[in-house]
Amino acid sequence: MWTRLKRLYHKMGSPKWFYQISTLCSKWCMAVGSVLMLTGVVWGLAFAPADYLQGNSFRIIYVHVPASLLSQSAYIMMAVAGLVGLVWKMKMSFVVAKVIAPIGASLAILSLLTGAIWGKPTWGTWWVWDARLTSMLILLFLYFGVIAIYNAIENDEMANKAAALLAIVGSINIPVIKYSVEWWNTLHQPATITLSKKPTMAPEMFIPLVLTIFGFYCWFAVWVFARARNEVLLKERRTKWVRALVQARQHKSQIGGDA
Amino acid sequence: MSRQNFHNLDASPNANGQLPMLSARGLLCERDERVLFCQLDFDLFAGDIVRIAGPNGAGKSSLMRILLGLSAGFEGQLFWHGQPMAEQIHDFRSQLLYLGHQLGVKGSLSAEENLAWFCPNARPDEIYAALQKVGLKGYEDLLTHALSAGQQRRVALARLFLADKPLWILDEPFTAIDKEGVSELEQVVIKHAQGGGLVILTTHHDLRVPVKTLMLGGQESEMPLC
Amino acid sequence: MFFDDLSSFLAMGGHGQYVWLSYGLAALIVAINFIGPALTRKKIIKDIERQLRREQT
Amino acid sequence: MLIALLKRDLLLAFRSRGDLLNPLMFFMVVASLFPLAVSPDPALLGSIAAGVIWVGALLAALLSLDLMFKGDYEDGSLEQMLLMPQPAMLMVLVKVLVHWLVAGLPLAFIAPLLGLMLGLADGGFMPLILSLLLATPTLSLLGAIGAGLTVGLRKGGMLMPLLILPLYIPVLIFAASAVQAGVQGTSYLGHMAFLGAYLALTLVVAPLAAAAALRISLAR
Repeated sequence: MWTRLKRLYHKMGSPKWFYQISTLCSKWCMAVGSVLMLTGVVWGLAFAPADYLQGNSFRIIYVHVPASLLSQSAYIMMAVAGLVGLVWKMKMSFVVAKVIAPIGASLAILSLLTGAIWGKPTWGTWWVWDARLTSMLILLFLYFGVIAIYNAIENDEMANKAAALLAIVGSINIPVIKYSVEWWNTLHQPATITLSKKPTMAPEMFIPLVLTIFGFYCWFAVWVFARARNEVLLKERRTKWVRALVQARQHKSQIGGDA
Repeated sequence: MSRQNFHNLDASPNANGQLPMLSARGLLCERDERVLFCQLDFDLFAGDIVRIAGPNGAGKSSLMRILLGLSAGFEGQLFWHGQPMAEQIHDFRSQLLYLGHQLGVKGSLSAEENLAWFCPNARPDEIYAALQKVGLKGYEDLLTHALSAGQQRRVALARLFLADKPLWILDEPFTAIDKEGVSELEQVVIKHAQGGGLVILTTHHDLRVPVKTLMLGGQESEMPLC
Repeated sequence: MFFDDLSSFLAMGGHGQYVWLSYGLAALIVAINFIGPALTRKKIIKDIERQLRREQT
Repeated sequence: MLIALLKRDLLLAFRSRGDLLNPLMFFMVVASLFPLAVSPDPALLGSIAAGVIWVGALLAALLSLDLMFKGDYEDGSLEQMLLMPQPAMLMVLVKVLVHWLVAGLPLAFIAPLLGLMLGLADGGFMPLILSLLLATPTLSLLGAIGAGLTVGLRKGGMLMPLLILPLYIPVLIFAASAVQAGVQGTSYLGHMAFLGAYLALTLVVAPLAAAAALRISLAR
């Protein structure tokens, strides 16, 4: 049992194995995610009933909520990947942490933008210092910090470790930040105009949301795999297997050109 | 994979029947995707004076930082008194005196104050005696940025007389020291080794001291006794 | 289908601009995340190919 | 050993008294920019005084963080400290203590003066001083992580606010609203309890993280 685990661990640390397995995984994630997204979005946009308070603008929920959820859990994933890298010295783990940062930041931006757009018809203004928007903004700042540290440190190994440490410290702080922002918001909000949904969403509104959330997660995996594979190729560009891979591609494309 | 598997050290004792103080097995160091050295094995015994030599860029300071435990980018194992270094790190550090390329001497403190924090257990009269030995008598109360480069280095060198640590790791200790000072320092190093200490150093000076050389930068590393 | 016809679907009961703007932005960011790595990958492979050719000659 | 380090750092701080005044002067200048930028109207100033003073304190503390490890890094003493048998986190704690004594604590003493200048209501002074006393150590502790991560970097000064300011937000929220609560005459005990709890959390996490950060920064 222990030796098998150990072998799996070594395999997971091997870039070649990661490259091969991630190619396969990402195909599956792409297929499943696309089906989920397509059904979820079409259902949410065209078939779900309008909200009795917000009308049709509530349909933004099907992109806003998945983006928010995902960008938050992506930060935790980044911190966990960094922790694994720091403690068990697993190089692939650092690669995963590194590629999550820009994706998570892009999702946080999407969440902020869609939140602002949703706010316009709901609150009558583009931006309010609502607890959720504010803590998402701070999360975006946390992502900026991690990205900045990758950019600032030239030595790869040092940058990976420093960013992992920062991500871990940040993720410890996330609950504190969230709590304080929520508390601050309830203190300062003069009139409570929150986006409180009805306690129970109608299933025909709720199911497409679940579909898009899972769809986003699948696509997120595809993005992580794609970027991580790029990192692997770049890092291993002098090894035999990468060269063989590139040559095989070259060969295939030449044959394809002849035919 | 840079995961360390801890083996037990299989080293043979030297002629005096001692076990090695500091050993390395299969050290590999990479910098910017260039292998500086690999499969580096050595056993260093109490009483040795070891000079790490090699051309520029051969990894002399990298090796030193690895030995000190300040560098993480290496593979292989280090052993302190036959035990894996990771388990002995406290013992190793409490027996280590390191003089770096940068001295750690604060310009806005006097020579005496600088030494007082390096060696907190030393009494003031011991500090004065050590400063006298490195030829800084009368400079004890002067702020060190008023001293010359050589004198500042002597302040750092005074630590050799104060702390009773068996392992000395000295990075270019003779820089900016005059001829007389160099030969005095050589005597100090010899005396320390004879007293059962281990000295590891890098230098561009030709030492008039019996040293072992740890050659880096060749295809294989060799350790002839000069 | 919740909507009666295409025009009411596009209008979204007056909230069309907000909904479609949100979905447009989402599509944009999704597209960036898909296309960005693909372009990088192409560039990396081209670089490796060039390196290989340089070594062959 | 740690006491020797503490003595040395305090002596060093005392020898460069000029540097000590910089954060304080910065604090005063920033706070006096607000009446010029917003309005000299005492009622308006009084209502934003708590926030202005706390933002100023945050920035002043941030400004001085860069120096926490920089000097020791440049002359090699930091290497020596990491090679000592004592755990590096204790060394970090000493450094944080010194930073707080020379850069955080003075802010608490000068803040009432700024409160007067900005027309802070009488009830706000006590919570202002208390919150500064209780929360500036947190600023130094969290800052040590950022200072440790950026110590070897040339562009470190610009990077640090980006890394550390988001972590300062809970402090800012609770400290500023404690002052606000004092102005309104309500109890600010809960705010202080939160600040104390956050201090306890950072006291556990930050020295560990900062020591790890220093090891990363020095492993070139």
